[in-house]
Amino acid sequence: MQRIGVFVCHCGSNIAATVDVKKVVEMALKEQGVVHAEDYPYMCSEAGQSRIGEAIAQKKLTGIVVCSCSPRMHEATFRKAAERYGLNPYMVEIANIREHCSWIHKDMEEATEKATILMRAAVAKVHLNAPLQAGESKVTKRALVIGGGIAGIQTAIDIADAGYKVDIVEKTPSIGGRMSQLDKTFPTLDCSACILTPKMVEAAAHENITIHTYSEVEKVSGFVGNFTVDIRKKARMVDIDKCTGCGVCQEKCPSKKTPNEFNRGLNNRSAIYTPFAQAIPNVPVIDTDACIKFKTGKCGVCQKVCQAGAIDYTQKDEIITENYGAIVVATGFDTIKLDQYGEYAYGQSKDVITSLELERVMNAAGPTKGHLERLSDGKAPKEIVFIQCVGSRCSDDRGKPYCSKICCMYTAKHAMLIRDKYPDTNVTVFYIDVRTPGKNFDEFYRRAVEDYGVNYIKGQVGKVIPQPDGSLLVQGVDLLDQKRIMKKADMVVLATAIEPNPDVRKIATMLTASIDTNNFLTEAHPKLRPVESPTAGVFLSGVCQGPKDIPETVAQAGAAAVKVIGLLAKDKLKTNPCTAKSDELLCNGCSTCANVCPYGAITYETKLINDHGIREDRRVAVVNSALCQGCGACTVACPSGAMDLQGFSNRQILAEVDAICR
Amino acid sequence: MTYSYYPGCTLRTKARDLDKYARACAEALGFTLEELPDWQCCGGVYPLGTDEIASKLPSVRALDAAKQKGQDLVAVCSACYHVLKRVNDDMANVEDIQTRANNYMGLEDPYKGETKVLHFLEVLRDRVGFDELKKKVVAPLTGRKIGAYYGCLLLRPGKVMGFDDPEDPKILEDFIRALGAEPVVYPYRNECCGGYISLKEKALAGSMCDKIMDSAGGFGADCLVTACPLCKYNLNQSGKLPVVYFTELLAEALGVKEVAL
Amino acid sequence: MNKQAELIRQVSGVEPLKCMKCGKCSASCPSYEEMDIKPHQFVSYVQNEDIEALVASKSLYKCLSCFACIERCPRGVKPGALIDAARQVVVRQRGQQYLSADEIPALLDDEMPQQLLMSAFRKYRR
Amino acid sequence: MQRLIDRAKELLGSGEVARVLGWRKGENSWDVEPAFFASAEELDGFVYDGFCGANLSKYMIEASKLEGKTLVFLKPCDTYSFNQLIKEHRVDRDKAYIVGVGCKGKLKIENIPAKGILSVEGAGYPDAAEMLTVKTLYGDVQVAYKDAMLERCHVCKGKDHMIFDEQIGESADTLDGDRFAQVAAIEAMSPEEKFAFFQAELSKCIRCNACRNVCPACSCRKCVFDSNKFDSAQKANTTSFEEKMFHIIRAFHVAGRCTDCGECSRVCPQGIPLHLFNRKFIKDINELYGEFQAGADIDARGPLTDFRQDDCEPSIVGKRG
Amino acid sequence: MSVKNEEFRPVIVAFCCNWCSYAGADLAGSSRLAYPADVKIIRVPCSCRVNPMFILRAFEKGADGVILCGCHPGDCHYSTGNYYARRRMTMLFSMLDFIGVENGRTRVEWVSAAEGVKFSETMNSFVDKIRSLGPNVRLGDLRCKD
Repeated sequence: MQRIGVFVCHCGSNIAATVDVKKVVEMALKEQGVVHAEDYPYMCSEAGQSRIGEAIAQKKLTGIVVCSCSPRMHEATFRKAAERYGLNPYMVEIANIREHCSWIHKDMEEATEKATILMRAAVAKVHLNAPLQAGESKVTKRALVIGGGIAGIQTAIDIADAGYKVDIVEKTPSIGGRMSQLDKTFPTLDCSACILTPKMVEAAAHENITIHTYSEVEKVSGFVGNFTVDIRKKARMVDIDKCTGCGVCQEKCPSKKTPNEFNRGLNNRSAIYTPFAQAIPNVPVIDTDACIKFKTGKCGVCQKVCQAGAIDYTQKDEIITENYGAIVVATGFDTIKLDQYGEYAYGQSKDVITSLELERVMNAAGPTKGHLERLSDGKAPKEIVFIQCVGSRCSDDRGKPYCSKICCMYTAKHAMLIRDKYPDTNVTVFYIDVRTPGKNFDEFYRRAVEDYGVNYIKGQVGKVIPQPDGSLLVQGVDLLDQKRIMKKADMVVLATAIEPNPDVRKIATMLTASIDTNNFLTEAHPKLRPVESPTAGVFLSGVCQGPKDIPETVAQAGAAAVKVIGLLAKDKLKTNPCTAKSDELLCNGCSTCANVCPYGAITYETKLINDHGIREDRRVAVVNSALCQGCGACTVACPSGAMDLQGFSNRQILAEVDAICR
Repeated sequence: MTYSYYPGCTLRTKARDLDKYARACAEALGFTLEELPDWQCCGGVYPLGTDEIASKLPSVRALDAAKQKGQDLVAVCSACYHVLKRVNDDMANVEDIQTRANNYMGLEDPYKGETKVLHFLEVLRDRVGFDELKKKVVAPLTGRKIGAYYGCLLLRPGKVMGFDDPEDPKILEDFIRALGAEPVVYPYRNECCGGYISLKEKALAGSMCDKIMDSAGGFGADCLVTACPLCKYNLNQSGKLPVVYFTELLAEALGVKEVAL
Repeated sequence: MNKQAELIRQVSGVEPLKCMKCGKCSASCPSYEEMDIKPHQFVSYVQNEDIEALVASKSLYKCLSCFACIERCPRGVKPGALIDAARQVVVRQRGQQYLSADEIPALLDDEMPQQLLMSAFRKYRR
Repeated sequence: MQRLIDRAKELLGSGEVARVLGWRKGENSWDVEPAFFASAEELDGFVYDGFCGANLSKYMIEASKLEGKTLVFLKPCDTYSFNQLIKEHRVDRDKAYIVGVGCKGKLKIENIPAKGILSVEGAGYPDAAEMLTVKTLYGDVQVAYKDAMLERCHVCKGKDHMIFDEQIGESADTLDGDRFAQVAAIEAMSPEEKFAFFQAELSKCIRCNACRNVCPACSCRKCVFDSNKFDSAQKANTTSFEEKMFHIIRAFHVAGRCTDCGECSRVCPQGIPLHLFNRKFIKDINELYGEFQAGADIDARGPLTDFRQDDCEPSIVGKRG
Repeated sequence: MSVKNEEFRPVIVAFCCNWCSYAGADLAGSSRLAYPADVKIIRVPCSCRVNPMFILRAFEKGADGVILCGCHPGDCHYSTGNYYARRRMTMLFSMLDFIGVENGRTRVEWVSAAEGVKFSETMNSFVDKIRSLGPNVRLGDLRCKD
C-alpha cells in the first residue's frame, strides 16, 4: 500500500483564483492511501520543494502527486526534487490543474470539481507506480549539421571550435546557402559575399569539420547521443580529389541551356557546373539530366578537356553511414511559388520579379552583371514598384499566414541601393505595415524615406496590368489619402513570402522532430528552449524554425552549437526508463509487437521459462531498453497483454480512466 | 456521352445563337445535350445572402433533375453556370442551406450536391480534349487574332468555381488555339464588364468596357470571344472591337455554322 | 450588438474581425472611384455598427458583384458579400427599391439580354 | 476415408510421424471430436465425414512441443489457420506432416430439422449423398446435404489448401452465399435496431469460453481475460467490464488475424452468431485497406500492424452511412 | 434514465499524446481558450498507446464520450504511432457503430502542439455533440440480464 502525499500549488493566483485549492486538499485527504495533503503558493519554488521533502521524510511518503502546471513544464523539476529527498523520481505524478483547468474555466465550483477529479486520477495512477531506474547510454562525440547555409556553417564552426567533430551535409554542390545569393545585407549594406566567403573557407579548412556537399540525409535511426545516419553522396561525375577547379570543362560544355538555379533561373548554365565562383568545394558537378553524354551517349567534351582527368562518368551514388551524438537541422528556406498570384502578373511579364531575383540582378556576378535592367528588353527601369506581403499574412490557402519578417527590411535596402546608384529611378513601395523591430532597423527604413526619397504608399496592390507598350500599370489605392493609384512602372518587385525548404518535412519525419502546419520545425519550448526540438538530441538553427534575418540566424546558430557542445561534453546520458517491458510468462512470441516497433527495439529469444512449474523453452520478446523510446505501439498490438509500458502501464491508465469516470 | 443541358432564359431569347451553335457543335463533336424539362430561370445572379433559400431553388431543381438522370449538368451561359455551380457547392457543403432547401423541395431522396456542373468549355477541355477538338476542326481560323474575354462569373470565386486559374486563366486561349486562331493575352480579360450595372449606369459600364477593349486592341486582338450574353451586350455598347460567342467560333471552325441556323 | 449590424454579419457570413486592413479589396475594385464608402471601409462600418451611413451609401449600387475583392482578399473576408448583405437589408424593407417599376421602360433597348433584367431586378428590387 | 487411414498407418509404420491428429467418432454418428492417434490400432476409431467440421490447426500448438512429427489432417479452410499460426510462431512447420484432405462441405446437426435423431446416413466421405437420410425415433426424414451445411461452407473461401505435404481426396464447391450479406444487413439497420439485435444475441452468452478455446487465433498462453494486466481477471459479475466487452475485445484481438474459419459460431452452445463480429472487421479491412485474407500469405503484413500514409480517417465510420 | 439535456453534464475522457495534443491542450490553456470542464485529459506518450480496452473501459465506467488526440499523420514523434492508432480506432469505432453505439461518442482528432485553437474548438464541438446525444446508456447496458 502506497503512502501518498498530495501537493496543491496556487501558482500565485494562476490556479488559486479559479480553483479552491483548500477544497482540493480536503478532498485529497479523503482518497485512499493519501496520508498527507497541503497547498502552497509556489510549489516549484525552493521553499515549495523543501516542503515536499519534509513531507516525504516525516510522513514516509512512497508516492507524491503535485497538482500544478503542465507536466511538460515542471514534471522534471518535481522528479528531481523527489530524488533529492530520497524518493524514486518516477513515484511522482502531476495533475495538470493550470493549463487544463484553472486557465480555461471561469466558474470556481466547476474548476474545483475538475481539479479534484484530475487529482484523483493522478492519485489512482501513483498507487500503481513502481520505482524506475534510468539506464545509461554513451554519447558519440560527433555532430551532424543538415544544411550548409549560414546557419549550418556557423553552427558547425562553433561546435568544431569547441573541439568536437562536425559533419555538414549540404544538398547542393556548394555550401553557402541563400546568403551566397544575396548582394548586400541590411542594415549595414555589407556585401554579402564579403562576409560569408571567409566563413565558408573557415569551415572548409577546419580540421574538425567534414563537408559533404551534393549529399542528402537518407535515413536516421537511434536516439540522443547515438544516432546512426545514412548519407547519400550523389554522384558528381567529377573526382573531387583530382579536380583543380580550373573551369575549362564548364566553358567547353556544349549543353548550356539549363536554367541557372543560383541565378533563380534568370539565365542559363552549362550541364557541368559549379553554382557560383566562390563555391566550396570548387569542384563542378554534372547535371545528368542536362548532360548530352548522359542523354545520348555522345559527347564527352569535358572529359577530353580536363587536364586533371577528373571527369568520371561511371561514378555512382554512394551511401555512407556515420554515427552522431547530436543533429542540427539548418535546412533554411525558399520563396513560395507564385503560380496562384496571377494578379501580380509574375509569369506574365518578365519585368515582374521576386526580391530574391532582384538580388541576383543587382549582383555583379548575376545575369546582368550587376546592372539594373529590365529582363524583357535590357532597358534601365525608371520607375520601380515594390509590392510587400506577397503571399505573407495570407490566411487563404494561396499564401502563408505568417509574416515573413525579412521583407520590410530588404525592400528598404533595395530601394535605398537603387536610389543611391540610379538617382534617376523612382522607387515606390506599396506596403500594408512597415515592420522594423531590430537594432538600427527603423532608422534604416527612415533613411530610405528621408534621405533617399523612396515613396511609401500604404495599401496592398490589387493588380499589376501589363501594357501593350511593355510597361506595367500598378493598380492600387492609397489608403491614407483614399485615392485610387494607377502607377506606371517599368519593373515590379514582389516581396515574396518565404517558406521552409520543402525537404524539411522528409527530414523532420526521419528525425521524428515535430513540425508545425507551416512546415516550420517546432521548438521544445517557444520561449525557454527555442533552439531545441522536442526530440532529444535534435537542434534547430536558422529559418527552418521560423522566419529570421541573418543576425538572428547567426545568433541562433551559435545557441544551437552551445546546446550541442553541452550534450557532447557528457560521456553518458541517462535514458528514459519509461520503456516497454514484456512479461515472459504471458508472451506468445508471436512477433506482432516487433512488427509495429519503429525502433527495432524488440527481438526474440528462446528462453527456458518456468511457468508455474511447467518448464519449457519458449520464444519470447525482449525489449532493448536503450533503443525503446516508449511510444507504446507494441503494448496495443500485443494480444495477450504481455507487453506493457513502464510509467504508462495498462493498469495505470485504466486507474486514471476509472477515477475520471467515477 | 449524354449531358443534361441547362440553356437558361437568355439563350431562349436574345442569345439564341449561343444555344444553337452549342447544340450543333455538340452533335458534331459526338456528345448530346439533353435539355432538362421544365427548367426555371437561375435568377441571373447568385444570391450571396446566406439566408436566401427560395432564390436558389430553381437551381436545386435543375441539379436534382440531372441527378435523377445520372447525368452531368452542362451550361453554356456564364451566369447560369456560375449560379448552378455555387448553389451546388452550397448544397454539398453548407449544412444549413442543404437542410432548408431540401425541406422546401420535399424530395424523397434529399439533394446533397451530387451533380457535377460543367461549362460547355469544360466539356471541350476535360471530356473531348482540345487535342481531339483540333482534329475535328475543318475550317481552321488561321490568321485571326482573338482575345478571350472571361469576365467574372466563370472564374470567381476561384475556390468554388474551380474552372481555371482565376487570375491567369488559360482555357479560352487553349480553345482559340485549338480552332487554329492566335489567342491574344491581355490583362483585362478577367476584369468586370460592368454586369447588370449597365441597366442604370451606362456610362460606368461603358468606361469599363472601353478599358477592356483598349487593352485587348492594344495587344493586337481583332475580335473578342465570350461565353456570356451580358458581357457581349455590354462590350458591344463600347463597340471598339467585334464580340462573338465562343460557340459561334467553334461552329465556324467545325463547319456547322450554316447548319445550326 | 446593433441588430442590423448583426443581421448584415449573419446574412453575409463575414467575420469583420478577420480584416487586417491591407486595402487589397479597394485596390482590386473596378468601381472604387464611384463609391463614397470604399470596399475596405465596409468592414469598419459594420464593425463600428454605423449601419445607417452604410445603407445610405451609393456604394450599395456601384458594386458589380464581380467578386474580385472576394477572390483576392488575403484574409478570406469577402467585402463584396458584406455590401450585398447591406443592400439586402435595404431592399427587403418595403418601398426601398433602387429600381422603380416606372423607370424601367425607358432603360430598355432591343439588344438587352434577359439576363441583364433578371440580375438587375434581383439586385435592385425585392 | 479409408485412404486417409491407410496413409496414416503407412506413415506411422515407417516412423515418419510419431502420431496422427485427426477426428474420432463419438457417441453418436454426428458427435465427432478431435483426437491424437498414436498407433495403427487406435486409428480404428478414426473418422472423416461430413461432421468433421473441427479445425485441427490449434491442436498443433501442443503437438509442436512433442517429440517427432505429427501427421495432421487439414481441410482447405483449416490451412489458413495453420498458416497464420506459423506466421505467429505458434506452431512448428517442421513438426507437422500435413495431409490436405478434400472437403465437400461440413454439416451441423442442429441444421437438421428433426427430433429424436438416431443416425444420419449419406454424410460419409468421399461418397457424400445429395440427400441425407436421417433416421429418427419417428421414422426416416430426407434432408438435402446442402441444407444441413454449416453457414461457413455456404460462403467457402475455396477448396485450395494453402499449405500441405500431400493432398488426399476430392473437394466439391459449396459456395452459394454472400459472405458479407448478413454483416451488410446489420450495417443497414438503425442504431436502435443494431443495438437490439446484439443485445438479444449477447444476452445469451454464458461465458463458457468455448469460442475462445476453439479459436485458432485465440492462442495466447494466457488470455488477457484471465490475467490481471487489465484488471479484468476472472470477474464473473454481470455488470463487470469483460462480461459486456468480452466479445468485442476478443474480436479486436483477432482482427487481421482471424481467417474466418467460423469455429466460434460452430461451437457456441447458445447459437450466438459470433462470426459476425469477425466478419465485420474483415469487411471493414477489405473495404478500407484492401482485400486481405489472413493465413493466405505468410509474408503479408497484418492489416492492423500495417498502415498507409493516406489511410482513411476514423471519421469515415460516420460518413459511410 | 431521463436527464434533461440542459442539466446533463457529460463525462468525457480525452486521451492526448504527450508530444502534440497534450502540448496543444497546454497551449489552449495558456491562450485561455475555454472549453467545458466536462473534458478530462489523460496523458499518454503516443496515440498508439491507447488500447481499445481503455476506451471500452471508460464507456463501461460511465463515460459519455471518448476522444483520442494525436499528432497529425506524418508528424508523430515516434514516426508511425498515429498511423497504427488511426487504423485501430477506425476498426474500433466501426465495431461500436456496428453494435449500435452512436458513432458521435467516439472521435479522433489530430492536434499539433501549435494548435491550441484547434484543441479548444475540437473539445467544444465534441462536448456539444455529446450533449446532443445525451447520456450514454448503451455501452453500460449491452448485456442485459433477465
